[in-house]
Amino acid sequence: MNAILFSAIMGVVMMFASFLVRSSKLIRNLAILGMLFVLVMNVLEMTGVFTVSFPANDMIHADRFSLFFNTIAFTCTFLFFLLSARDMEKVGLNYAEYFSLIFFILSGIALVSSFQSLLILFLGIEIISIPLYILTGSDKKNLKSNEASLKYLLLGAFSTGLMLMGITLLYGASGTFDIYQLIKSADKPSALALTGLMLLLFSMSFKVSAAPFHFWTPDVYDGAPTVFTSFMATIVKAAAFIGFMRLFSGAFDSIHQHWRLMAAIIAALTLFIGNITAVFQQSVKRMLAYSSIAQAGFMMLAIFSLNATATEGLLLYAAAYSLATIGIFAVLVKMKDYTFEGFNGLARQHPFLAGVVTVFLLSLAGIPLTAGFLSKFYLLKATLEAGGYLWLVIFAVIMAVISVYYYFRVIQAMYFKEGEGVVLEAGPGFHWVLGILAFLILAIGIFPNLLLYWFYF
Amino acid sequence: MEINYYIFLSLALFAIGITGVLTRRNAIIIFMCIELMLNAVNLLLVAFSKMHHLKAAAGAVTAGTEGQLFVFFIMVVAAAEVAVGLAIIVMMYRNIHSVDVNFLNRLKN
Amino acid sequence: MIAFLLILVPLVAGTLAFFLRNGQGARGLAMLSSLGTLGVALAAVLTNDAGSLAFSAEWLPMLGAKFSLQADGISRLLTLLTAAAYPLILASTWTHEYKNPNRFFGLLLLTQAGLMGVFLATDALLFYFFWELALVPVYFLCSTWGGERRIPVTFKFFIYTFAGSLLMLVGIIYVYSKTPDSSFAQTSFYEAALSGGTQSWLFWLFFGAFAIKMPVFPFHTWQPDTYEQAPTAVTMVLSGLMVKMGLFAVIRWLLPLLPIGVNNWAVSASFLSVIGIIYASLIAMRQDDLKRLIAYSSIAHIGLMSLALFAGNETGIQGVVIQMFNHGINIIGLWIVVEWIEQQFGTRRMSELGGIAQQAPALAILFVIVALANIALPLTNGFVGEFLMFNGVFTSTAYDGNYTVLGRWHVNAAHLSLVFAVLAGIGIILSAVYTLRAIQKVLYGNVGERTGMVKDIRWNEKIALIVIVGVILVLGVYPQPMIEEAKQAVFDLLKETDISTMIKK
Amino acid sequence: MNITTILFWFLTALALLSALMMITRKNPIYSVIWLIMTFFSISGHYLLLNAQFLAVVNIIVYAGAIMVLFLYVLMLMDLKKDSEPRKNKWVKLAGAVAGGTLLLVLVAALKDTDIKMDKAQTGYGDIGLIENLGKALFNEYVIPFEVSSILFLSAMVGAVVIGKKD
Amino acid sequence: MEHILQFAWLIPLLPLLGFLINGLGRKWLSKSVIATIGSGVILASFVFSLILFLDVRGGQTGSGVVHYFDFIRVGNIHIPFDFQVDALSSIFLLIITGVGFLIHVYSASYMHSEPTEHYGRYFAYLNLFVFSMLLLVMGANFVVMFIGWEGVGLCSYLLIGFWFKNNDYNYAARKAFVMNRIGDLGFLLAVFWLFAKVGSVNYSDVFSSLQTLSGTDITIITLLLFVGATGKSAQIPLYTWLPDAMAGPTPVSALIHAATMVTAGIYMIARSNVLFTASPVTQTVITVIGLATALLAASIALRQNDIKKVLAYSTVSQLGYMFIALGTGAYVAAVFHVMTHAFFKALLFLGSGSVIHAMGGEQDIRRMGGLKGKMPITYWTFLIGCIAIAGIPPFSGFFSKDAILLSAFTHEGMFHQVVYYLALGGAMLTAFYMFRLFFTTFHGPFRGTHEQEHHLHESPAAMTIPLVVLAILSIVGGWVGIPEMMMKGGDRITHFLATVIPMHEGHAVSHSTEWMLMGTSTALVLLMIGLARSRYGKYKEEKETALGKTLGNKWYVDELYDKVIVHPITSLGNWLEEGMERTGIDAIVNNVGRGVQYLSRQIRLVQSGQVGSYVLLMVVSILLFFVYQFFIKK
Repeated sequence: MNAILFSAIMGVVMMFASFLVRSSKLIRNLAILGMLFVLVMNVLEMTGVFTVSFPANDMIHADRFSLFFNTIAFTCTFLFFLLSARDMEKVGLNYAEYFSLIFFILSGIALVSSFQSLLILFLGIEIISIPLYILTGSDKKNLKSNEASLKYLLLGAFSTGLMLMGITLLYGASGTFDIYQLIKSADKPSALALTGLMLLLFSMSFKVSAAPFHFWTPDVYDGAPTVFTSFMATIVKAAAFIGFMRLFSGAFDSIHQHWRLMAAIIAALTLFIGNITAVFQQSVKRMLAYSSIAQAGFMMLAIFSLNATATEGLLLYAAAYSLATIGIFAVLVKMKDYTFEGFNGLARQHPFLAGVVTVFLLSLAGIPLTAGFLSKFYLLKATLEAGGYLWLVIFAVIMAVISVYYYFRVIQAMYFKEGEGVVLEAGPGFHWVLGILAFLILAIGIFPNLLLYWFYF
Repeated sequence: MEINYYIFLSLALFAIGITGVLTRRNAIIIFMCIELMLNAVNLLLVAFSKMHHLKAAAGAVTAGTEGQLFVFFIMVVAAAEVAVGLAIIVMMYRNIHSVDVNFLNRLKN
Repeated sequence: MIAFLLILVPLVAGTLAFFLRNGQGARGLAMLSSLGTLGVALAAVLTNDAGSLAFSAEWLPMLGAKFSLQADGISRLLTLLTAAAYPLILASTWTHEYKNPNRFFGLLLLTQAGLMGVFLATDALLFYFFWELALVPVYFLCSTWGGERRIPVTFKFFIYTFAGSLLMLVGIIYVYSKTPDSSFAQTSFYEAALSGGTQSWLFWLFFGAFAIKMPVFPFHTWQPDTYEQAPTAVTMVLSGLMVKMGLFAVIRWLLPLLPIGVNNWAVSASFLSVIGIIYASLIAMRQDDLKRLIAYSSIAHIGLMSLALFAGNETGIQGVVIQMFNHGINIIGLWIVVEWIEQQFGTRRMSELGGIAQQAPALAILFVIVALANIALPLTNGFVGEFLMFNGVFTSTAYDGNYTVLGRWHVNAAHLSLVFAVLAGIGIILSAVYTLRAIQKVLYGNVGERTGMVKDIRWNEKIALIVIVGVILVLGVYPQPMIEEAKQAVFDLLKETDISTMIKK
Repeated sequence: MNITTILFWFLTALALLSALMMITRKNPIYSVIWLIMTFFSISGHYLLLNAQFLAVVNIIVYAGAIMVLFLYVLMLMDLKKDSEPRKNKWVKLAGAVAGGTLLLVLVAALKDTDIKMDKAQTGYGDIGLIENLGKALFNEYVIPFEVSSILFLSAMVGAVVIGKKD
Repeated sequence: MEHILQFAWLIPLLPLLGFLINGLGRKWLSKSVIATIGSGVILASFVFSLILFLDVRGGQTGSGVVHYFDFIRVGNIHIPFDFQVDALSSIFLLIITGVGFLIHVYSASYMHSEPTEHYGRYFAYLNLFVFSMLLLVMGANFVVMFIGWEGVGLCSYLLIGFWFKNNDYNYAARKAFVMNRIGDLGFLLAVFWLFAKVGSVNYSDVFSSLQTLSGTDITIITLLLFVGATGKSAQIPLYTWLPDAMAGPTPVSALIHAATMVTAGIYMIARSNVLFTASPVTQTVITVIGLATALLAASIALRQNDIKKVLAYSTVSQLGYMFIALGTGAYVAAVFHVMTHAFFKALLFLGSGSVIHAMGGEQDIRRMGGLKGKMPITYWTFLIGCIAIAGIPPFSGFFSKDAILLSAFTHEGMFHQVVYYLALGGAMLTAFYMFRLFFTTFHGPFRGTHEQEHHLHESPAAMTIPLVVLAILSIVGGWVGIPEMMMKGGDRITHFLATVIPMHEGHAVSHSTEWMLMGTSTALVLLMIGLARSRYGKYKEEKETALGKTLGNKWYVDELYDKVIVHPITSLGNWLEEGMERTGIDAIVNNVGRGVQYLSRQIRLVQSGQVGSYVLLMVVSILLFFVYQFFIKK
């Protein structure tokens, strides 16, 4: 519970900093240090050294799964700050507020990763969503940013409505909001509970941008300022998945045969739409938006299978996907031109950047030796273990092949095409952090134990 | 009252809200329709809360409270959401002088 | 430890090469490393110490995957081929200038490490890792240093093979889930409880990947383009070594893994192989571009090897094992010639060549010998392998059941072996047709505009070709040591594939 | 037919009617008024269910604060009556059909649940009183309550970010 | 006498050494050194062969099998690298090395105008050929024989295309190799069949396990072997390469395409006579094919004007005779004819080479004539050759041909009677076209250019000495096979070969009948010579008749093959690449990619940018899910 508390506190601190501190450098450093502090606090809780506990009345339960995910998410955010904090300054004038909002989001993420009551899930998701609406629209003069923000708001609120109806129906059926008591027997659930379950499935699918509830994703990711897209598409999406996983494995695992096919269809549809649509995109940013849908399709496989492998796989996937995507976005922010042509000749001008981006792309495409491969591997394995859905596995694999097409277009542009590859200036620190990201991806790809070890011990 | 009536009423309001979202183009109206959906949920929650209270064992005097408290939190969230939402709509209006969602079409494909 | 060194040396050297500023230094490092690897591979062939040929380390304990390597006879031959091919490739392209040579040689060495891993891994997951590791550097090599259409062509190649390997991954995971001890170890895989029906569909997941890699008709269409567009050094790696991955994978990961599946599909796979032989040979006959000609010729040869693999008897598989080695050596020889021709004349079109034999007799002689090995003339290494493979096909009992052709003719299994052998034999005849045609068009006839002023091959190409020709002749006259090397491994393999004695029906 | 039943049906009819009016009025101001009307009728239901606290909060927060905010924004923008251009009637029809069908399907799905004969306690039962809710809120539900403060803080910061002039 | 056999490997090894020395040192060695080495190794081989032959004749070599090393040993396949020197192979060894040596000597002079490098190459090839041929003959199993079998094919290819600047020659070389390969496939399949049924390909194992083989198996194996033989020995349908093979240097034609290589098929069948005897079907097939080839080739030879082409068709025809002999079970006669044919055909080719040499490369007999006076040695030796081939006693050809005809005659039944008469007719044709060639070339007026006339000269000694030696052999070579009827203790060759080819007591015809047959054939042959002299003694243009044209164009067989086989295959190749590969398989692969792109373009339109449509789509999806879950799913 350290995570919830301290990130909220950091949010408040940054809020005050917005009018107490003028120097943006100081704000940035404060935020980075604060992030580190929150991260450390979470690790301390995970290792059992220091915990601020408050009476949660079985509404919040910070178990290893959630703490471990928090660590991943906070580490990613920390790296994200190191890489992109400077670029946030260019979005608008409210530098400290952005950090403040991000800290609040992290607080929400910690809630979502550790809820036990649907009430907390709801609050957590709203705490994540509302600042995101703001961040999406933070480039106030930019019409695209405005538009994205409004679309996100309307669609997000709509899905909140669906989710609440679902929660209500479940409450009607069970009389409780505790996820472990929602479903009491493995028999066929009542129509009320089933409807509630489905509505929750749909609204959570919306949050993780799974098809056919994904429509907001490309527009919002495309319209939002790129730094925030990076954050949204990675850490937030991963958190939504963790909440999804927690909800469904906690509440609905016993009746999975009643909704498994729907999850499979959603997963397949997500994979299909994400991958296929990404093929034709001209802008790397929008391609990455679709790619994030495609990756969500893979993560849906974890929701579909709901077994031990799936849990590990989802954590691994969250880490792998977030690290790689943050890295790519960090470079993308520095680019002048967001189209594929903008990457032409990058390898000649900036071999290091091109190299690390290649690692990130290979990881996203799921090539062995990178974290992306093992995480995909885990999820495929989980799906096969779930049994009976071989077609889904094969379909996912075929879609993974298609994903190679658009990821490698970037590689082709960087390495094999002639061009300028204009990149705005970036300090050596930037390169170092990118290098660390790439190293992490490779390290996890070869020895996933490095990561999963912490999950078990 | 039989709980079914509340379920149907609330579903009807919910569906009306969805229909409103589908048929209107004014962002503010759409937003209002969403509020209607939330209210439908609230009503149902309260009804369920009272149902569970009735069903609960004699000693459980607080049975059903959680439902009503949930409604309270929904209202809290709705208020916050409306605040932010209207701010965004106003920002939008400042830029394009319209709240018609059909004009939101720069981002597509 | 030896087994591990085979991977480690190129891996380390390849990584180092990236950091070298000096191009010639990178080349030297590559040469040094590949000679070192060759030494290790020779040691592997010569040693009797079984312990040093195996290597095992913890890797992913919770998945049951180990970093385990094992060099059995077949692996040893293939690692030796890989190790021997590299110095030849490097020597023959010694004077070729590449831009960013450090990257070129680094990637080349990484590819070697991947290949070695594929041939050595006894853990399915590890095998898959290396399988892909070998592919990725090749993608960069071809796309960066290839010909005009390199980017789309290489991309197609990459996606095609990647699709195959991902399907194989599904198969691997599935088999893994059926292993008794949830392990990726080869031995556990062989013991996986798979019903006949399961094996039948699993077969295609695995064979699909391997067939694309080999490539077997009709999965071959990436290959001529890729060979044509890739830089010749990489083409050598691709055709000499990489296609062997597919064949080797069938030997280690298909035949013993899914014996019933193999039994069910042997006829279909053999048919594809045979069609491939004839088909590729006929197309090769009309090629004008030397690279494409050799590419199609390679498809035909691979078709024969895959045919013999599914014959499922000792002769056939021994033949394949030997032929894998020989084909690798021979085709590298052919590419050296092509590379020289392209460097000299700026064209690979046979119609623009001719009369080279007058100007470059040394090349002519060496080329002719290599080409003769390519058409399996006795006393060249090609003959031994093809002879055994044919024999294996001819005496095969792997073809089950009765078939009705066009609703009229009833063919039973016994006749199929004959049909296959005869059809494949026609392929041999055709191979003579197109190979000799190439020799004639390139070497003989009168000198043309382009071929008038030409010097003979240089020392580096000469050395490489002489070594190759030496191997061709020595192994052609006395192939027995090579057979002995693989004998035990083939024997063990056949024990695993013998479905009559199997419990896991 | 006791008074509770009569009130229930009246409030139900009123709520549905005003909701329908809300989504069909061209003039946004009317829509707001009808929505407030809906809220009032829902509050009436709350009272019927003896959820006094929520009934009051609903009036104060929703009908009062939130709807006033809406009204305020609408007036600020000075949207003309016909400022909303005519939407394609096929799209409208599709929307209505989709919404209607959804209702039909949900009702059909939920009409035969195992709790359909259960009753919601109307007219009595004291859990909806401020005292009881307050106790629960500040004991068991204090954590969500505090958490909602984070929500408000973030909404506040957000409103500042959006509203502040650059 | 194991110790002598142990050195049998020297016989092929010496030519191999010669090949290596000449091949590698061709740039540094002088022509005389090259020629000395090239011929010397063959001579040495000949000496060794002679020693072996004498040992074999003395019966000192036992089975004659000597083991060197295991070539291949896999599972149940065991192929030793063994040699077998017995009566049959020793005869062939003598022919190969003996005639080979003479031709080497002849070549040393004939090829002297070549540049040193090519001179060296020539001798290297020639030595390699001898090596391969020796391997073929000495192998103790079918695989070693096959090694030599393909090896000689290769050398033939290399030597036909020796003048590689000429693309026609190259084409001829390729044609020869490919046609041989077709036959080789049959051979190879026979080998596999043997492996499958017998489990071994050693001659001793195969022949001793005759009882275990079913009749069908034997027939199939022998037929497949015969297919191999038709390729190598230029029988229908694979004979067309041999006339084209005349593109090579004339000594090559003499050695490879007349004396040795083309007789490999006869050697092989004679070697496996046990098998062939056991299959009457195959024997009939062989007889028919042999007869057809003999007649067809002879008819074509009637109207050829290229001196070497005539000889080539004559070779094909004579090979046909040998196959008739094989088909009728007269293996000894076949081998005998191989020997005599080697002498006189080598002689004729070398003689023609001498003529061509003198004529400055001219090969068309219509431009020759009247060479009799200018080149006496060539003239006389050529005449001897012609008489020998025509079959006039006591020249060698007479005895061998007579043995063949006799064997056909001695068989009962209509079929063999027809064979006999047709073969006799063929012999008459042989006499006619050979003397047509002879008279046109050497008699009548000279019809060449002035320069040619000016340059006409007798060839140097290195060329004429082999001619003379061969001429002598052409006369006396047949005497080893003089029928017992004529000479007590005659027919020594049959007795000598008895260890390999069992003597069978066929229907011995009465001596009077045999005399009569000989007399008839001799008379008929003489008649034909007379006819030829009257027609061609003084040169005059041949009239263009339809038949003549057909014969001149070789019955249009090449064109037929082109239409029926070559053309369809190339068009099939074209279609496969254009129709199948490009627009079929590859198009499918590419279209999958394009399909994905197309799909991408279409699906992205769903992302219309309109919030309303997004919500609608979501609601409809939800609807569908509900409908499915509650109303469809059971």
